[in-house]
Parts: sequence; C-alpha cells; structure tokens
Amino acid sequence: MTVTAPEKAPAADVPGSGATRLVDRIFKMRELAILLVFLVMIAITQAGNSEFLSEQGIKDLLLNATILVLVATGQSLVVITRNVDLSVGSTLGISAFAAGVYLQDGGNPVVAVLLAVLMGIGFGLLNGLLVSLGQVPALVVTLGTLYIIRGIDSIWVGSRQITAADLPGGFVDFGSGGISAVPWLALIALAVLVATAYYLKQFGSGRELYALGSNPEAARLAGIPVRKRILAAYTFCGALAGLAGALYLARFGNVDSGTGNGYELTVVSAVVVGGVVFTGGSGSVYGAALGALLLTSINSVLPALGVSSVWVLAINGILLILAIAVDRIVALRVANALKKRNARHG
Amino acid sequence: ATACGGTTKEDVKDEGAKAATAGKADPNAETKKGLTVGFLPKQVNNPYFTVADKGGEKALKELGSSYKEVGTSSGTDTAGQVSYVNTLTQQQVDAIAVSAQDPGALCTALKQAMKNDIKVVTYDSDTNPECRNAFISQASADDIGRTQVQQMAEQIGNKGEIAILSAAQTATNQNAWIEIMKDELKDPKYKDVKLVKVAYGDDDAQKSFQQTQGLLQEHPNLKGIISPTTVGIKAAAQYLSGSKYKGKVKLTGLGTPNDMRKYVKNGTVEAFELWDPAKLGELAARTAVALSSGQITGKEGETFKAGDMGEYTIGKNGVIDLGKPTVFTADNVDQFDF
Amino acid sequence: MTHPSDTGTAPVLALRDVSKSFGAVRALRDVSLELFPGEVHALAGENGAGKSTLIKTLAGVHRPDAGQVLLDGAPVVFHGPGDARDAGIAVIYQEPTLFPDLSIAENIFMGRQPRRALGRIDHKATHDATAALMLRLGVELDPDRPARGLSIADQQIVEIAKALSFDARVLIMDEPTAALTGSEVARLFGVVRTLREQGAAVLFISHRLEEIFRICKRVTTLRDGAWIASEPLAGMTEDDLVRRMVGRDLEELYPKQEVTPGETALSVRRLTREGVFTDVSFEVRRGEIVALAGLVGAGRTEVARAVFGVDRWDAGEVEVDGKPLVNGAPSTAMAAGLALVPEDRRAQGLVMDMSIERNIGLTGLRTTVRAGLVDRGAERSRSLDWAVKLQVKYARIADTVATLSGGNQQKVVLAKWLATGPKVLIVDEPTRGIDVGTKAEVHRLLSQLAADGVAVLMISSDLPEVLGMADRVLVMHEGRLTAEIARTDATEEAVMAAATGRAAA
Amino acid sequence: MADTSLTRAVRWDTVVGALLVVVLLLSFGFVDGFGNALNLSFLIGNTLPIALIALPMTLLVVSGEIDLSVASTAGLSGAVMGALWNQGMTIEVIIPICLLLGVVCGLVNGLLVTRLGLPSLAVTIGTMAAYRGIAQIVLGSDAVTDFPSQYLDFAAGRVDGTFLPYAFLPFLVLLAIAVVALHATPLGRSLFAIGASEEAARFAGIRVKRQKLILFTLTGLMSSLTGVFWALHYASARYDNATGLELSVVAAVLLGGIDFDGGKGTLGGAIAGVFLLGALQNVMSLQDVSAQSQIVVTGVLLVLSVLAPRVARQISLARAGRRAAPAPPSKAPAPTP
Ligand SMILES: Nc1ncnc2c1ncn2[C@@H]1O[C@H](COP(=O)(O)OP(=O)(O)OP(=O)(O)O)[C@@H](O)[C@H]1O
Ligand SMILES: Nc1ncnc2c1ncn2[C@@H]1O[C@H](COP(=O)(O)OP(=O)(O)OP(=O)(O)O)[C@@H](O)[C@H]1O
Ligand SMILES: [Mg+2]
Ligand SMILES: [Mg+2]
Repeated sequence: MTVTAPEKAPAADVPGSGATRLVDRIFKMRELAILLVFLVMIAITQAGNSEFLSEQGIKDLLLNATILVLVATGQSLVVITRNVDLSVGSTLGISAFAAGVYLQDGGNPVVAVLLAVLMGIGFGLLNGLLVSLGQVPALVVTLGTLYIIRGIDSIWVGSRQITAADLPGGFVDFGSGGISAVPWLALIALAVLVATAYYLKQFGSGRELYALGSNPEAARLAGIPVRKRILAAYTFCGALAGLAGALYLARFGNVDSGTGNGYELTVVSAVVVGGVVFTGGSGSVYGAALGALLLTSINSVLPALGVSSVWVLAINGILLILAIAVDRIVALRVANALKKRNARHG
Repeated sequence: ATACGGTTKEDVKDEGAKAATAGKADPNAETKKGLTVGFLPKQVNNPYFTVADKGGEKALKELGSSYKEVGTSSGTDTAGQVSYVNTLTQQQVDAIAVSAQDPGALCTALKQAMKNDIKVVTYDSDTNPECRNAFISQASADDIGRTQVQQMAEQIGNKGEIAILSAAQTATNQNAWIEIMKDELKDPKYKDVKLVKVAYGDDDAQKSFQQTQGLLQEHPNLKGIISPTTVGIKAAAQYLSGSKYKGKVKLTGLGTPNDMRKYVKNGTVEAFELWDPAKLGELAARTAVALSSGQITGKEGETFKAGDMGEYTIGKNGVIDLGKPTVFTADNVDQFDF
Repeated sequence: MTHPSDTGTAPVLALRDVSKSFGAVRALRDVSLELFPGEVHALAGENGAGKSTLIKTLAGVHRPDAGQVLLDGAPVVFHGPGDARDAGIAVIYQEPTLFPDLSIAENIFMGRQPRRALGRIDHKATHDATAALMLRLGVELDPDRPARGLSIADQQIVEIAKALSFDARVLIMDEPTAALTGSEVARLFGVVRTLREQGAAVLFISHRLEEIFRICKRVTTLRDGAWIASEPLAGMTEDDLVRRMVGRDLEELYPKQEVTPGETALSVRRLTREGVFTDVSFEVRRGEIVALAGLVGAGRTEVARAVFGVDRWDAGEVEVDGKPLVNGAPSTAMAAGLALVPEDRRAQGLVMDMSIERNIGLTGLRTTVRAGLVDRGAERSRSLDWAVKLQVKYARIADTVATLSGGNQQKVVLAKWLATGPKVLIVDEPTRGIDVGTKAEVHRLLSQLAADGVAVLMISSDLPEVLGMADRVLVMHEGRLTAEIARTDATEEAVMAAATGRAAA
Repeated sequence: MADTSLTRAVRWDTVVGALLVVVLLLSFGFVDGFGNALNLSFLIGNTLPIALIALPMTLLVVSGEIDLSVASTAGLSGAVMGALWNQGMTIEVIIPICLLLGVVCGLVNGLLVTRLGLPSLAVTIGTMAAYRGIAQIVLGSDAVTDFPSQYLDFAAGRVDGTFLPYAFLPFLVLLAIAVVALHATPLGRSLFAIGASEEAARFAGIRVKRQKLILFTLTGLMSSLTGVFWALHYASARYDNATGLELSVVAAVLLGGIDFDGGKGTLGGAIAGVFLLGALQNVMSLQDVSAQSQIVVTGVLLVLSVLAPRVARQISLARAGRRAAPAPPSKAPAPTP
C-alpha cells in the first residue's frame, strides 16, 4: 500500500495539477510587490539625484543593507517557526566586541569572524534551549535575554571601545572594499541568503520549520522533532547575528557598549515588511531580505533627495505601514481568487 | 491673563533665569575634607564621560573627598537620569556633578536636591540656570563655533560648499555652536563658503554614517563637513576613508585623539579639536568642593582656586569656562591619550 | 475466512493492562486490546469512554502510566508519534491536524517526502503521488492548494489520504467518517477493504453503529475508561452493542414529535454569496425541524454562516419573525432570537482555554448582567443547569473545555446556544462525534424545542438523522437549493438524487 | 478542592504580588533611605507613567493584540502640548486637544488593525516611528519647560505630609475602573474570549472588531494622558519624551503574568509587575548597583517569570498525578501465551 507509482497515476486528470504551483505563486506575488515598491523608490530617487546610482552610491546601498539582510534572514527562520528572537541586537553587539577585542590583540581576522559566529551560536543555543525545553513564550524569554546579554555586554565592555585604529588594516579595508560596485560583505550576505532559501525549499528539515510554525500540535503528531528544529532555528539565527556582528566591525570599524542597541525592532520591521507572518508558517527569506533592503534604502533615499532629517522618521513609519498594507491587500486578493477557484470546481 | 481666563505662556514669564545661590561666600573658608561628590554623566560607559569623570575622581582624591559615579546606560533616558538624581539625594551626598540630558527635565529633582543642602554643578551639558549652582562649560560656545569654521575655511581655501553633521536635533550645546558657526560665516571673508545643510546623525554611528552618504550624494560639490560631535566625526571619517571622497572632502570638528588618530594619519582628516575632558571633570569636582566648603556660592564674579588648574572666576549665570580647546593635527595627536 | 487468532497469527499491535490518568481523571483503566493483520477492529464506547486516549497511547502521543504496548508480541516504548510512525502505525486523529499554510501535498508527505540526490525533496513526485491518492479517494482536491480554508470534510479527507500514503501495517482511524457523507464513506470503506486484504490491521472508531457493522469484524467496547469486552460482531445486533457501551437499554434514537407548524420564524430570500452559494430561498416555521442536506462542500455551512451573520452576503435578505436582519452582524442576529451551533466546535464553537462555565456563559453576557457587571451566580447556575440537562461529563464546571472528550465538547456548544432560548436554532452537524446515547438525547431535545415552538434548521450529513428528524428536507447541490422534499416523500434515494444533482430541481 | 487552592497558590500573578510585598518589606527594613516619604514619592512618581500605560495595555494584550506605539503617542502629545504652549494657547485648552490627539492616534492603530486586518505588532511598529516622527516635525529641537507652576506642582508634588504624589490618586481611580472593566463586566469577559479564540468569540456574537477598536482608542487616550503627565512631571516637553517606554511597559506587563498569546492574566498581576520592577530598580540604585547590572536583573526576572510558573505547574501536576495514581497492581500480569 505504498504510494502508487507516478506512472500509474494519470496526473493530468487531476484538476489544478497543470496550473503553476499555487502556494509558490502567492509567495512570489508578495515578494514582487516589495520589489516593485523598492524599484519605484530607487527610480524616483535617481530621477531627483543622478549621483544616487553612481558606483559609490550603489555600493553604499548594498553595504547598508548587508548587515540587516543577514540578521533578518536568521530572524525569519525563527519567525517561520512561530517564535521570535528579540535578542539579536544584543548578540550582534557583544559578538562584534568579542571579535574586536581579539583583533585588537593582533588576532587573525578569519578566526575573529569565527569567534563572533561561535559567540552568536552560544546565545542562539541559550535562547533555543529556553524556548524549546522550557516551552515558554519566545517573546518574553528573548526580551529577557535581550536585557541579559545587553547587561553583560555593557559590564564587560564598560567604557571601552574598539576603533578602526585598533583593527588590522586589511580587515577594515575588507569592510568597505569589493569588486567595483559590489562589496565583499554584500557577496557574503547574498551567499548566506541563497543557501538558506535553497535549504528551506529543498530539504525536509527546512519544510518542517514551516510545518511546525503552521500548526505546532500537528507537527508533534506528525513526528517532527519540534524541539530540535526550534533549537536549530535559534542557533542559526544567533550564528547569523554573530556573523553580522563581525561584519559590523569590519564595516564601521567601531564598537562600544551601545552597538546593536534597539536593532531588534529594525530587524522585526524588515521581516514583517518582507511578508514573513508573525503567526508562523509562511513567508520566505527572500522576502525578508527584500524588506531589509527596502528599509535601509529608505534611510539612504531620503538624505539623497535632500529631505530634511526631521522628516525621515515620520516618512519611515508611514512607508512601513504602507508596505504591510499593500502586502495585506495583495494577500486578500489572492485568497479571494483561491476561494472563487475552489468554488468553481467544488 | 487671557480673555477666557486660562493660563498661557505670557502668564508665566515672570520667573527670572538666575543661578541658584544661597548665603554668602567666604573665599577663605577651609576646604572641607571627607565630602562625597556624586557624578552623574549623560551616559555611563561613554568613553568621553568616563575620561571626564576619572578627572573628577583624581581631583577628589587629592582633596581628600570621595567620589562615586551613577547613571543610565542610555544617553536619552531622561526619566532614568531623574531617578538617579533622586537616588543621590536620598543617599545624602554633599554635591552632585551632573551632565544633563535635558535642560528642564532634571529641574524638579535638582531643586529638591538643593533644598536638601546638596550643591549642584553641571558640566558639559547645562540645565536651566536656576536648577544648579554652577555650570562648567567645556569651552565658550563662541570659541568652539568660530574656530571650527576658521579651520574648515582654511582647509578648503575659503571657497566651496560645506555642511554640518550634528548629533540629535535637541542637543542644546550643538545648537548653540551651530548658531555661532552661522554667525561666523557672515564674515565677508567667507563670502565664497556656503553652508548647504545641517544634518543630524543622532550620535548614532550608523545613522551618522548614512547621513554622511546622503550629504555627499545630495551635494556632489561638497568640499567639507564640520561635525561638532565625537560620534559624528568618527562615523564621517570612517565613511570617507573607505570611499572615493577620502582626502577630497575635508572633515573637521570635535573628536577625541584616540578615535581620530587613524584618520589623521591616513589623510582623511587634517585637523580637529577638543578640550581635555579630564580637565572638565576635574574642574567640576573642584567647583563642587568649593561650593560645599562655602568658598563660593555661584554668584557672578566670585573667584576660587582650582588646584594646579589655577584660578577661575564665575561668569554670568554661574557659568565657569574651562578655557580654549586644543587643536589636534598629525604633529601632536600622538601626545594625547584619551 | 477464519478468525485470525484462530489460525494462530500473532497480533501486530496490542495493549496489555494499560492505564492512563490526566490529573484526577482516569481515562483508561487496565485496558487490553489486540489488533490482528487482515482484520478491521472496531472500538466502541460513549463520549469520554477513553477511545481517543487509547489511540493516542498506541500512537505514542501518550505514555501509559501502567501496562505495556506490544509490537509483534514484544513490549515497546514509543517516545513520540515519530516512533510509532516508524514502526508502521498510521493514525487519523479525531480532530484534523493539518498545516494550514502548506499545500495539501506537503501536508500529506510532511517528514517523509520523496527525495532526490543529496536528500533534496522531489517536489514533482510529491505532487504526483498526492494526485494519485486523491484519485483513489475519488475527490477533486488540488494537491498544490494550501490547506487553509478547507472544509472540515475536506480536511478529514486529507487526513485519510495522509494515513493511506504510509506503508502502514496498522491503520488507526478515530472517527474518520464523522464529517463525511455517504459517498465518501463508501469510497473510504472501499480503500479500507483493499488495505485489509493486503494484510493491514485496522482500528476503527465511529459513533455511527451501522458503519461498524458494515466494515468491522470484531469490536472492543470501553465504558468509563474500563475494558468491557472484545468479541466478534457476527451475531450481535446494534442494541447489543449499545447495551455494552451504555450499560443499559436505550430508548428510541429518533424520537420525533409531531407538531403542527406555526407561523414563519425564519425566512431567507434569494440569498447569494458570490462564488459560494446562489439564490437560496427557504422558510422555517415555528415548531418545524427543517433539514438541509447535501454532499460535502455543497455550501450548506456557508448558508448558515451568512444567515447568522458571521459572513456577509452579497444579495438577498434574511428575516426573523418578519424583521429583516442586518448583513454581517451576529450580535443583532442573536438579539433577534437566532442561534447557530457551528460546524467546527474547536475553532468556532468553543474557547478551548476557557472553563465550561464561561464558555456556556459567553452567549449570556448580555443577559446575566446586574448593574452593568457580570452576575457570576446567575452565570454559574445557568451553566450548571444546561450542563446537567445535556449530561455533560466533566470533573468540575471550572475545568477548561480542552480537557473534555470530543462528544462532551459538542454538548457544551449545544448548551451554550440552547441557554440563549432561541426562536430560531440553526444546528450544523449537531451530532458529529456524539455517541448514540447522547445523540438520542440531542434528538429528543431538538424535538422538544420544536414542540415548544422553536424553528429548527438542521444541517446534517447523517442521512438517517435527516430522515428520522426532519419535517421537511431541503437539498443543496453546488451552492444551489435543488430540492425540497416533504417528510412523507423523503427517502434516501430521493435525497441522494437531489444532492448529486441527478434530480430535476 | 485541594487542587483549586494549589493551582491558585502557584498562579503567577499572586506570586508577583507576594514578591512585591516581600521586596517592599525587606527594603523598609534593610535599605537606607528607602522608607522615607521623599523616596517613596520618587518611586511612585517615576513608575506612574509605566503604570498608566500598563492599564490599557493589559486589556489590549488580554484580547490578543499589542500596541508598541504608546511611547510615541505620549511623546507626540507632549510635543504638541509644547508647540501649542509656545504659540500662546491656554493650557486648559491644550490638554484636551492633546488627549483628543491621543484618541486619534489610537483610532488610526485600531482602524489599521481591525479594518485592514493587519497584525498589530507590525502596525504599531510602523506608527511608533510615524508618531515619533510627527512629534519631531511639530516641535523640532525645542525643549519647552515653562509650563505654569500649579500644573507642574500637581504633576510632581505630593500630598502634604504623606508620600503619595497627587497624581497617584487619579491613578487609583483609573486602576479601579480598569480592574472592574476587565474582571467583572461583560466587556472584560469578552476580551478574554477574543484573546483566547477570536473566531469562537465572533461565533458567540461578540463584536470583536468594535471592541478592539475601542481598546486601541482607549490605549491612545491613556498614552496621551501619560504624555501630558510626563511633560508636566519632568517639566519638559520634547519630541523624544518617553522614548523606549513601550519596552518597559511590555516588560512589566509580561512580568505580571499576562500571556502575549492573549486570553490570560489579571490586571492586578500586571500592576504588581510594574511596581515590582520600579521598586527593584529604586532599591538597586540606592544600593549602588550599576545600571548595567540592573539591566541583567530585569532580564533574569523576565525569564524567570515564564520559567517559574512552568516549573511550578510541572511540580503540581506531578503531585496530583501521584495522588491519583492507582494503587500497585494487585493482580499479576497475564502470562504471555
Ligand atoms: N489532555 C487531557 N487532559 C485532561 N483530561 C483529558 C485529556 N484528554 C482526555 N481527557 C479525559 O479523558 C477521558 C477520555 O477522553 P477521550 O478523548 O479518550 O474520550 P473518547 O472516548 O475519545 O470520547 P469521544 O467519543 O467523545 O471522542 C475524558 O474524561 C476526557 O475528559
Ligand atoms: N472558511 C473557509 N474559507 C475558505 N473556503 C471555505 C471555508 N469554509 C468552507 N470553504 C469552502 O467552501 C465550500 C463550501 O463548503 P461548506 O462547508 O459550506 O459546505 P457544506 O455543504 O457545509 O459541507 P460540509 O459542511 O459537509 O463540509 C467548500 O468547497 C469549502 O472548501
Ligand atoms: Mg475521541
Ligand atoms: Mg458544513
């Protein structure tokens, strides 16, 4: 009574199998909507200021997005499982400092990056263990670890700071260098992004993250190792926050006890704008990355257009609301289409 | 009063702005020992304030009094600062040296402290004059504003567009300096220098970074940036040194030698300035002790001796000026460590 | 065919002296059960007898407090549902457990998708295998459609497909047919027979006794968590089985009282909700029980939802006692005397984390008020009254409804709505998952309500129930009313003909 | 009924209340400078803004929503108050305008959430930035400090001879109203239902959207009230007033045992959580615990607040299980054939 072999099943007879994969299409439409908003915004800015898309301008855009893209990628994995990690900002800060301290003493940059990632993994594991073993609400636990890590960070760092002068020149140059307009850091982020997306789509354990976010009880009954998966998602998120910390150090050449403070809200915004739903089970890392790109670009677009910085915050907020509203309306349309379609053949 | 009998701004104008003073000064009074002075910086863990407070600690040790530091870990947690003022009041310290996050918000608490016989000295950032006994000004606003414009003009050959990268829009001292810069720019010798924009980076590295990018994109002909804040100048320098603008767009402002050493050496920055924060803290401490000992009360014209630093005279509204800032260049930057 | 145990075949899966308690509730007490290959075994018992608990113990969801699970004669310990699955046990749980955001195909193959090189998922094979399963079950569901929004019946079908897709030696089904109509049940039974012939052991639970007699060979009966008997069904009558379950004889199952209908209470005219149902008109008079029949997905539930106001309608009108209802406003519908016992008790009928008392009290928030505050005493007595009247089995009235068995949850939903004293009562699958004893009780209640002048609209997929209870039968097919059949003409054939669209409307 | 009392005893809100009492008693006994009127009035005065916003926030969270824009709404109403005051308008007119503005802010949140069906977390992250941004546009870099002294005195002063700030009395009234509304009225009851299962609430005839809209509006109103209070209490209206207050409110409410999935919690617990955090911070400052260590303590408390009830439940379940467990089997297991 195994599944009947495909050759015996006249698949073409089943309605809908010929149509494009519906679930995928919905995701793509959401991502396209964000991409469209992004492109329109860039086009308008370019029209208003021809310097905007100069080589340096593009490089800046990409560099600005890099760190947020990385953290948002990790965060989406956690959000997909119907959890959240608010401690990413603190993790980023403390791992950046750890890498900085190591480099300050003449360490090897590669080891420093690894150190930051390991640090991130450590805190990710802590969060993951608390959430999955303790089975307690992620929001509270990670708000708690946000404070704890931030506190430990500021006790450890004190008033010290790592500046570009303390770091090996090669490391700092790497942070702003690249192949013409494409910075090294952006390439790293892109690689991580593509690999994560591929994993989520093509591997069983990746799909299981969606499943357990969609319906945790059903996931348990389906024999999915829920705790293990949640733990993995948090660890991955922590690792990326750590990596982002190392890249932050390279990019800004400057870390103190306030680094990464309040970053969690930016990350959450990016993820939400990117269409990753907080009730879990849906969304994609590409969406989150686009959300991150959109958010950081707004911060570049407004100064480039000469909008007084007094207006930036308000415009930022309104754009954020617009983005999620547009996304929602698209989703509603799709749901309606789905219903009609369903009714036709029902 | 207005027609409808409510309270308007006009009705409350009467209260004069004067430094709080009490009793009479006795310049020859004994310097008291065993006092406790609580330092309350804008933000703990901020390197600048740590250096300043260390200066205060050193002075207090010399004077035989004790030092303590409390404060919030965020630079904008005004409510937190208020509750620290309350705490220090509760603990009955002899004097408080505070760098105020907000000119008005601390007033009630500070007045409460003064009522409990605690002397209040502000340093770096002042409150309303009536809420403290004296203010230690890092340098006169005039000095800071004008010298920065002069330096910038010199570097760009008195010609071209310049911009200012400030901290938060609400920062009182920043705004005072910017006003004076604008005033200085009215001088005919700067007729070819044009201030095109004031941007605000909120003393946040990343924001200052992006504001710098925006300035350069919006004004392709920009010749120079003045950033009168340590966070801003550092972020701007880091961006410039990694971009094609390095060396072409001039940068000056207020920065610490340790932060800026690298950029001075690699040619991103020619010169910048700052007072010595340790001296600022020291003067705050010595003023606090002098107040507690009754040598001064905060009235204009009173003088007191501040150890090795020499004699200081209290100016208008209880303001004490630290002195002129130091200009740092590649030649002298290695002689400083803060 | 001889009985498997007679031929010496060993049971594939067995329970021996298993006990399981939840806090103070002893759900299973020293229960034993043996499942043989090639046999369909029935599990019977009243609501709350412990059937689902037994199944969850077999499936590794619960660990027994005492006793053993035996696989091929050897004791095993399942550390989770995954272990049981790996041992070849497929389970359809009483409540559908789907992933709403994932496609039907992914739902079915979650955790064991066909793989390509490097362990990557073969999406095409997954799709094709799902399409084949759907064909086998004879339903038209797009494998790529997300599970969100599927009707309860469709969800149940996906669950069945999921269980069938396993290479299972043991198939356990907890009320798989509760939401299905005759034709789907027939399909399902066809598949089950094939599986049986291939040597699988099947454990089957249903409160529809005729189904048990149709497909099962032996039956195990539970009462209050205790094992009563395991015996062949051959030679037993339904009454025998009921006596085992209930411990006494049962009165009539369809105690229909003859009532002369009064004036019109509910009148629905040309109601349309685009893409869902079209031009639906009917009336229900006081004292009348009108059944709304049809195949799964015919749109009956949607009509009920629109009438009550949880969904908006696009055209038409609804009147209660001659007064038009506001479109899309359940609160005004309630105020006008309408009540809806919804189809999905877990999502729609109950707040699972709330106590029994408060769930019943929820519909009375407007009436049990004193000086603007909730009158707790009145609330409690109102809840207790109805819980007792409907014989809800609970430990404490302040316990959350989540701890109740499925059937008892259904009773709480009924209680919640009957407590409002409605003029018009719409019940959507009122006896889904309710045991025979209670079913008779519910029927008597509906009858009594009608006799007291309440207009009852009953949606049911249980054809005998429709025929036994209704004064008139309305039949829907693909979103339209296709027939109205008077009680005297209502036969199984007539209703099915209209429901499948074969009859001239 | 031993079980009921047991579960009641380990209910987290009771624990938080008990903890608050313990902390207060210990501090009175052992912490210098804690027990005098001045310090207590400081403590209460500084905690009041959090407590004020915690009232509607608790109701909102119980119904399964959240509002992160509260601090920005407070900032905005403070900024508008400052700007209008600078224009020379009378304060008695300004304050109602500010409150009205809060209503509008809340209404916007509510409409976005209920009409468009957007998640409140996302919406209010957006309006958090938007409202703060508008505040910045309205007041720019000004800091307005010259409000009339009778108002400042009311907001910062205390009842003569006691430690109670004047403002605490109106707060008590609001608290009483909120407690009754949440725990004794049909509205409160339906909020719990909405939070636990929105769909079931809708099927029970509860007007889910309208009630949520009302709640958001109320939250806006209370936030602007807090904004006005803040500006007067600290005698300073700036656009960045109350920045970050939302996190303090959320942390305190969570500490008080309000479940962010909705449908659970008590207002008493939430307010106990608010004052527990306030008291702890006060005591730690008096004991010269550094700000950094205080952050760690807050974090640890939060983690404990969710872990502890969990562990307690596990223990009580285990106990109940042992009590109900059957006596050792009397009959020997049947021998296998
Ligand atoms: N998770 C649980 N917590 C507490 N009590 C439970 C739990 N699950 C089941 N029970 C109790 O165990 C007993 C048996 O429930 P079970 O669900 O097995 O009944 P059932 O025979 O499947 O009934 P139905 O026919 O109504 O589905 C009931 O009294 C029920 O209240
Ligand atoms: N909440 C919903 N969202 C989207 N589609 C739905 C929803 N509920 C039902 N449907 C779809 O609408 C169609 C009509 O379903 P409905 O439940 O009204 O049928 P029904 O006749 O009541 O059948 P049954 O109750 O036996 O499932 C079905 O195809 C179903 O999949
Ligand atoms: Mg059951
Ligand atoms: Mg239905």
